[in-house]
Amino acid sequence: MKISIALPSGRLLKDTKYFLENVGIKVKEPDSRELISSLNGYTFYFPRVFDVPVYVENGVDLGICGSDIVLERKNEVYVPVDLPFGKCRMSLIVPKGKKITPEKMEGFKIATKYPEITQDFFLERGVKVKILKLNGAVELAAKVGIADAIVDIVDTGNTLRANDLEEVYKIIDISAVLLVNRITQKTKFDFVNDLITKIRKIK
Amino acid sequence: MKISIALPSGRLLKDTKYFLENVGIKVKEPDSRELISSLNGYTFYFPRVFDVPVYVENGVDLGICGSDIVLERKNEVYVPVDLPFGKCRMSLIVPKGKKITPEKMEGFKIATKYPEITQDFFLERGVKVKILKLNGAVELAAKVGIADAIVDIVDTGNTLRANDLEEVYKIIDISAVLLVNRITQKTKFDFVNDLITKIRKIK
Amino acid sequence: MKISIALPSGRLLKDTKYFLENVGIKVKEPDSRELISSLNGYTFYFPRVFDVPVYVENGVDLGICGSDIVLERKNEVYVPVDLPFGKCRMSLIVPKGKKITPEKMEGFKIATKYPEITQDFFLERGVKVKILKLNGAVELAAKVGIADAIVDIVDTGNTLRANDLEEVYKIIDISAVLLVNRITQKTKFDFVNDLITKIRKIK
Amino acid sequence: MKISIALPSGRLLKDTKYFLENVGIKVKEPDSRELISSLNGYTFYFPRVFDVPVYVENGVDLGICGSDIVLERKNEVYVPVDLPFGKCRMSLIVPKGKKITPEKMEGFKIATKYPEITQDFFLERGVKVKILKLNGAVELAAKVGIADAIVDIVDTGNTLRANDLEEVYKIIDISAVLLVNRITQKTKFDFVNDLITKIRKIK
Amino acid sequence: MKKDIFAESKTLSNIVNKMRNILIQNGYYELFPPSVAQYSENLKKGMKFSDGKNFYLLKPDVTSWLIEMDKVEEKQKIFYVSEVLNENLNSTWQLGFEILNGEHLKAEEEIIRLTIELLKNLEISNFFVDVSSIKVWKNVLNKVERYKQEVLKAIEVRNFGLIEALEIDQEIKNEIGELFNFRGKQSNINSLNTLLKSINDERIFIDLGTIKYMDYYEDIVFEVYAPDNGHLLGNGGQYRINDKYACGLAFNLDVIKEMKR
Amino acid sequence: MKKDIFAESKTLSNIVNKMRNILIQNGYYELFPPSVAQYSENLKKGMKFSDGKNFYLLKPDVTSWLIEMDKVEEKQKIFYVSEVLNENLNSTWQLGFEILNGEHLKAEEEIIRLTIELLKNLEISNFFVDVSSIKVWKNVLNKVERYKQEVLKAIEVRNFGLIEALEIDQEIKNEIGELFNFRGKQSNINSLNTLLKSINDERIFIDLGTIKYMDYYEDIVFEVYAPDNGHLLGNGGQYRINDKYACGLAFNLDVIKEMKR
Amino acid sequence: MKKDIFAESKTLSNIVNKMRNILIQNGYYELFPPSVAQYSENLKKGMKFSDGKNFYLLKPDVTSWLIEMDKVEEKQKIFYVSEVLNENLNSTWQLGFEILNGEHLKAEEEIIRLTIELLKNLEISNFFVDVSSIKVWKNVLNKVERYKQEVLKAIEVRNFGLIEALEIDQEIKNEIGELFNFRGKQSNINSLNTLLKSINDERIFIDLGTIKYMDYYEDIVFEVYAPDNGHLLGNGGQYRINDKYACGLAFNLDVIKEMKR
Amino acid sequence: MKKDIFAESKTLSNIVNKMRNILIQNGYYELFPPSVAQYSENLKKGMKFSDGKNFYLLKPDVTSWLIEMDKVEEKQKIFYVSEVLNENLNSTWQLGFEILNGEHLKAEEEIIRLTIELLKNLEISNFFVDVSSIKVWKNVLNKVERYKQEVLKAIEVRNFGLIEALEIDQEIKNEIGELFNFRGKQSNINSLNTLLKSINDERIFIDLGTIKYMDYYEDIVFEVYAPDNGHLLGNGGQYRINDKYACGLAFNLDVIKEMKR
Repeated sequence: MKISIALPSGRLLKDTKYFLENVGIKVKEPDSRELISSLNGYTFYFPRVFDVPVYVENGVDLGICGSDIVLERKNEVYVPVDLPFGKCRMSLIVPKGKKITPEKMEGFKIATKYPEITQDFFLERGVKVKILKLNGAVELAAKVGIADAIVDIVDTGNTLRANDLEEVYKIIDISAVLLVNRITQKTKFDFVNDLITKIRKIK
Repeated sequence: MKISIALPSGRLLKDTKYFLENVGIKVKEPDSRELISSLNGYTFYFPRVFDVPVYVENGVDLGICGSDIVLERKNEVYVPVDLPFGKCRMSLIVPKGKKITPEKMEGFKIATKYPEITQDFFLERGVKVKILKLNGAVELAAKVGIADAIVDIVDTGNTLRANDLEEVYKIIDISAVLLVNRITQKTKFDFVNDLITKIRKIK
Repeated sequence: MKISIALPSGRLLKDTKYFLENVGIKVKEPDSRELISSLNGYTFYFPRVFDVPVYVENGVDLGICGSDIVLERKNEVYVPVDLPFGKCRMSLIVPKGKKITPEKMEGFKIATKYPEITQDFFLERGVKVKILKLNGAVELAAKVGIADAIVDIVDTGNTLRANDLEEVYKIIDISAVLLVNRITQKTKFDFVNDLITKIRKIK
Repeated sequence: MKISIALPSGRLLKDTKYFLENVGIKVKEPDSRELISSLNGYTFYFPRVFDVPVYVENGVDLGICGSDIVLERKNEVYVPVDLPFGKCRMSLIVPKGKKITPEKMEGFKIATKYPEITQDFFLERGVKVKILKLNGAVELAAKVGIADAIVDIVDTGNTLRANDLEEVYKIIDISAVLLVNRITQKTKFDFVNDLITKIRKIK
Repeated sequence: MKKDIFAESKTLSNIVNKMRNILIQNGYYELFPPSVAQYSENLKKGMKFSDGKNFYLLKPDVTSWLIEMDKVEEKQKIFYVSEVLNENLNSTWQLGFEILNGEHLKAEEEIIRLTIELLKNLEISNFFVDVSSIKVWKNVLNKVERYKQEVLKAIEVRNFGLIEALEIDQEIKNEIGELFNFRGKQSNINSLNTLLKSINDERIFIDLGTIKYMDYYEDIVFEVYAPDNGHLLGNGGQYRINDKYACGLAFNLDVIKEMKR
Repeated sequence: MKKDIFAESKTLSNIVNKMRNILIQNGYYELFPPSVAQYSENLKKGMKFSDGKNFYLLKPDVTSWLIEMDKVEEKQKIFYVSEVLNENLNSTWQLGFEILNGEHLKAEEEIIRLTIELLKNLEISNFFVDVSSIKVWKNVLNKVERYKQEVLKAIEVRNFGLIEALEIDQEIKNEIGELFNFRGKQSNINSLNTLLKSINDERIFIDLGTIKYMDYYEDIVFEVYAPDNGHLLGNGGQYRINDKYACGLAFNLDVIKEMKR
Repeated sequence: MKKDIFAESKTLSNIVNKMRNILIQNGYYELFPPSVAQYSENLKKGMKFSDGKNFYLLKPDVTSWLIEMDKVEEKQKIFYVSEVLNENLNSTWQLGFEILNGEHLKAEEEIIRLTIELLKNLEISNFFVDVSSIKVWKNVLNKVERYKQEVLKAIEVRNFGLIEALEIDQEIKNEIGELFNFRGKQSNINSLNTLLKSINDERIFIDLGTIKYMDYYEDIVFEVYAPDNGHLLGNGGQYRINDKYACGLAFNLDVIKEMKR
Repeated sequence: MKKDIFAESKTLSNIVNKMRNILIQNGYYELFPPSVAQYSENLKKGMKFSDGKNFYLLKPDVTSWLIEMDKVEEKQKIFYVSEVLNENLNSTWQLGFEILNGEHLKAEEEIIRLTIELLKNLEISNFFVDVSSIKVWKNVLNKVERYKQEVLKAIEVRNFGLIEALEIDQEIKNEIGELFNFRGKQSNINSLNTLLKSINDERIFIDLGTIKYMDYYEDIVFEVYAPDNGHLLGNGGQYRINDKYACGLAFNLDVIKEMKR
């Protein structure tokens, strides 16, 4: 039985590799500019972390990425288990000294990598905001002043401090998660269930 | 008079710096993890290249990025002049040996960082495709087989060859461009016009 | 205090006059081709019976007509009391020997003076029929065969028998009714209430 | 070959009978309360004049009624020839002394038996009016004052004078017309064409 | 669709302007309701539409929209000039004014006084204001839960015969009969009596049975009408918004325009 | 919008034609669902629209529409070929077949047998059918009424951790855990065992935890899938229509077309 | 909205099935037109709707949609069973069949022969087919460009008096008069004569003046009707798609169903 | 959808009220544009919708709607406060004022003077007004009819390179280049010079190349902007309505509100 896994390039990769080894899957990093590698019957893909759920929805057996991405992209995949790393939170953030509740943000420009989550957050409160969809470095938008507030991941809080920003509201807690393709769950039922059991034991 | 400029982090940055020096603007790279720097009355921002037009639309005076991004994001900015670097093309690409005209791609999955351009391209031809919006490493999607074709930037063609892909159709030529904020064009009219004149001379 | 009353020309007029005299309102029929007359401070109008509710809604104080017309035209008027004449029923009618439940009439053509009531009747049953709006002599439509069924008033049943028709379903009972303009009810409150009390005693 | 004809009860019947005799069709009036009669292979139906086009659309071979009714009801029938009687006009009418152009009637209440024609007339002029659909005696509505103006047939003008009304605008000329069922025109082609030829000669 | 919209507009502008001045002088500020609201069963009137994903209402009744918005904290005195569409694209224009988070009876009194002042300012004096109490009706309806729809129908057409035909206590029938037939200056409902006394204008009546039942009203409701016009000049009443006491009235500007013609 | 629609259509026509022949041979007749249905919350999928007066759905899921129609008396064996739209105007084509007023387990058996025959006829053999029981899940959900939404969410993403975090009896958690993890040929659910035995095809499995929960299904549900395609070939189950026992399955024609490419 | 849709469906299914078998035997394959098309003035019928951004038509006339699609290369013989909506949400079902990129007169002949065969197969024999030529009308219309609308109106209601009242050459009036009045087996239009001769069925007539003018038809058009039903059984004609010669006919299934009742 | 709409409304009410007073003092009266207009290609912005029968626009741009109405006879000075929707249901509020059937240059002067007065009254002084002439652009475009779309595109993004790449006379290229690059107090366009001289405010500039091309404008157009806000405060220009000379300007109330925050 062959298993394909989409791994998160970037911040989460190191923890992911370490964790997978603990459950018996040795990850091989690809050569130079390759984005694919194989070892022991496993094929590893290294897409952008934001794209991991797309790979799993469209046929890759397993994937690992942050729960923020799963919430944002809303792909049809199973998310059977949280992983014990990648813990952080998604928050609404403003420049220091400009604290204001979300309810009062009518008409504000909000910069974020997470337009769906941000939209839902403000829609629930009946507050119309203008969302600026950015691809990264969101803290810069608040600092430069092209946005009145940002919605982004907060880990240690160092980035916030370095950019003179402060949290207004924690939207949700975030963690790395395991993704499983819906058909894989059926066709490789025992393997998937064993893996989840192992993961749950480690946690 | 203060001038703010959004510069493209990544691939284009080196050429951009070199080019701006030629027109008299010396760029200072920011310290360590900062995304802002200042020199000689210029403030430089270093957002993701995909976000440059957003910065310029929302108040930053000038920006530099690829014309692919301008086409994709459709922001309200002036694009007064192409720059003599960052030349490449956007193409429709398939796995080697699977050449097929776009008209026959009804029902295909197309992976791309450029969903708007891709959508428009196929809409014009009346062909319904399913677009997978990816954030990067698009060639991987074609190689893995989660997409039937991709729409992406082609520069030297090395990436294509390395991934056993081939171009089917050139959608448009791409180049780095200068962006100008609409209000800046009015309030800093002479500066902007001088700059454009200088640029046009170099070309 | 002046009172205007819209009386039903046609079938109901004789009973209406007799009845109003009993409650103390002597009706004067208009001269030759006039449609208006006056007596003892009352002004009488003689529109088509189908138009009585329109007159009362738009400013005439009182009106008398059949409840079928009130149901069909849905005007905003008060209908405070049924009158003890003009009793009959509205029914769904088919040519003799072609009895069939309304539920099986999908696709049928139904001729009627009452398209609204007919529409509502069949909509409630989820049955799509084609309604032919006629202005009168509806039994002819069934006899000629341009309609599969008709919805009409049945009084003695003589017309049905004479035309070889039979009732399939009684839709509703009908009676003459008193109509009161909404503003009249306020501005001539005592007069209206006295009149209704008198009418209710006779019944 | 049998021919069925829907004749207009009321005002037009006498002229219609006289005219049909001239083209060789002797009309027999029905017994007492019947609405059907037969003579020489012709079957005559006597519906309300407003319903004649409905009968012809739904299968009766021929019909005669005023062109006002054809315009109002918009049935799918052939109207091959005007008849040399029933001449009158449809007009917009107001109480004497209140002449005003249709363009200034924004917000007016217009009473009429012809809501479709009235609607179209005012829509073309971009004037929003409230239409009161009446079944007859429309001049009464203007006289009573429940409507600001009326749209109705004007023949000699006697009714207008008797009710202190005056024409503001002639909407269209009216005449009796012959109606032919669309399928009859095919299946009884020679008979229909002969009849029309005869009629056109008399005119 | 070419037409002369200017004569009509000038009349309307003139009316609205006079009313607006009075309202601003009285401490009301203007609210601009949006054209489009997410559909909800609580919203009255409006034209339905959809963008494929959601259902919306165009230009619903403003009070019902305010109640749906639901975030009143402090006292607000607002007014609005707004088109109201119905499902056939017919439109009317209304000018409404509302006190949100007001005081019992004080709010009603202010709304009625202002109504009188606004009409006076438009030189309309031949009008009446009827006041009624929804609550007394609700109390009766609660006693005949089973026949609620029938009783509401009977109220709508003012037909006491429909009520007599129901299998309910004669006592309740009598009670309903009295509500139907009460019109005067003094009732057995204290709040209404107090209201009439404090306003003290001969054009105000208590009329328990001729008032339209709108489900967002809680207790006191009123209708403004003129004997020489078949339609209401305006109507309003007291309701709850975010559980705060509120009261307002909306004028039908088309009817007022017609009266000034 | 110019394009070559003929090549695509020929493929689809060919697939549908083969399936239709089999269905007609088996006594099924074709139903032609209308494009537009009055809106109801019970209808699944479809694109919303309005004519100003009413809300409608374009091309909703056919089974939910059948249930809404609700007038089955005699046994009916029907099939349909219909476009299904979603709210973004994306469309898929489905071929569904249903037994209305059928018999317990007989209906399910016939639907699955026919599924196998239809795919065989299309020369698709590399597929599986998973069967499950909604009823066992409903029984569990009834025990945790308070956390129903949370449990449903957990089922949807197959995340047992979400269930462990809930304050419910460990016994119930265990029960849910077993449901999640059961996949095989023989369960403790008699009806499923009987079904597998009577059909006796190695490609059928009992899989209690990987089946989508659709609220109109009553008990037995099934999903058809192929290992070399990430999307379902079809799915279906048993439901009630007008309180009569019914069962059906709908193929996703786009996925089948893709497999034949 | 509960109703018994099954009896109706069975009748329709039976009719469609018989027709489909014949069509497939004759080399036609089935096309499944989408429910929703981007709005275009060239599309006939259909119900208008919008998602806020674009205008669309639901279920427009299929032939007009095919012409809009415009990408025929090779010869195609297709048929479709499709609902057609009008702007009041009234629907009819039509079964159409078309030869795309066919040959002059061969296509027409095949379409009419197939029409006769399809109706025979449904045991409908009491019908007629009228053929006419749009081209001869177009030629006349070109001579009276100024009065085109009036002449079209006169044709629509078959009123020659309207034409006589126009200020045009008496010669042209005579020409129009002849067109109006021609019905028979042999005309001075060669193509029609040839067509009748080659099909040789007594139920076909040349009738130049009673055929509806549809603007996408180019030359030969036909209407199928029965003396005992006031509505057309079907109609069709020859048109151009992507500049290729095409011809087709659509049956009105509701009328056929009524005839079988 | 619960939210605090009152704080926002008070700000807006305050701004509108101040502006309205000035406008009424200057002889302008208020127009209340309807929410719904029959669709026309001439109408700008607005959200598309349909009731099945017709296409409509919700809240289109008011000036384009006025032009479509087209029945101006006498001189009218009007203003309006209106929501403008776009196709994504995003809304902005605008306050516009227009002189219809005015005089050449007098109308423009009055509009600009009033613009300055209105902003002053709102205590906004850090703004500029750019004026330009559409006519000079139209003259150029007429000379390059073949490349009109390309030149318009080049103007839109202010890219002279696109123009240089076209196969047109060098002279015309030069002319366009000059238009692009002209900004100052004195041009070779007399009407603009006159306008600047008569208003005599240092915040007005002639800027031929940075003004948005809107197709209903005829000659002089203007844009109001502030250096510390990236969006226009307002824009306007001169157009024809019913062939009468008209001129107006619309403020973007959302931007003004933002500046007052």
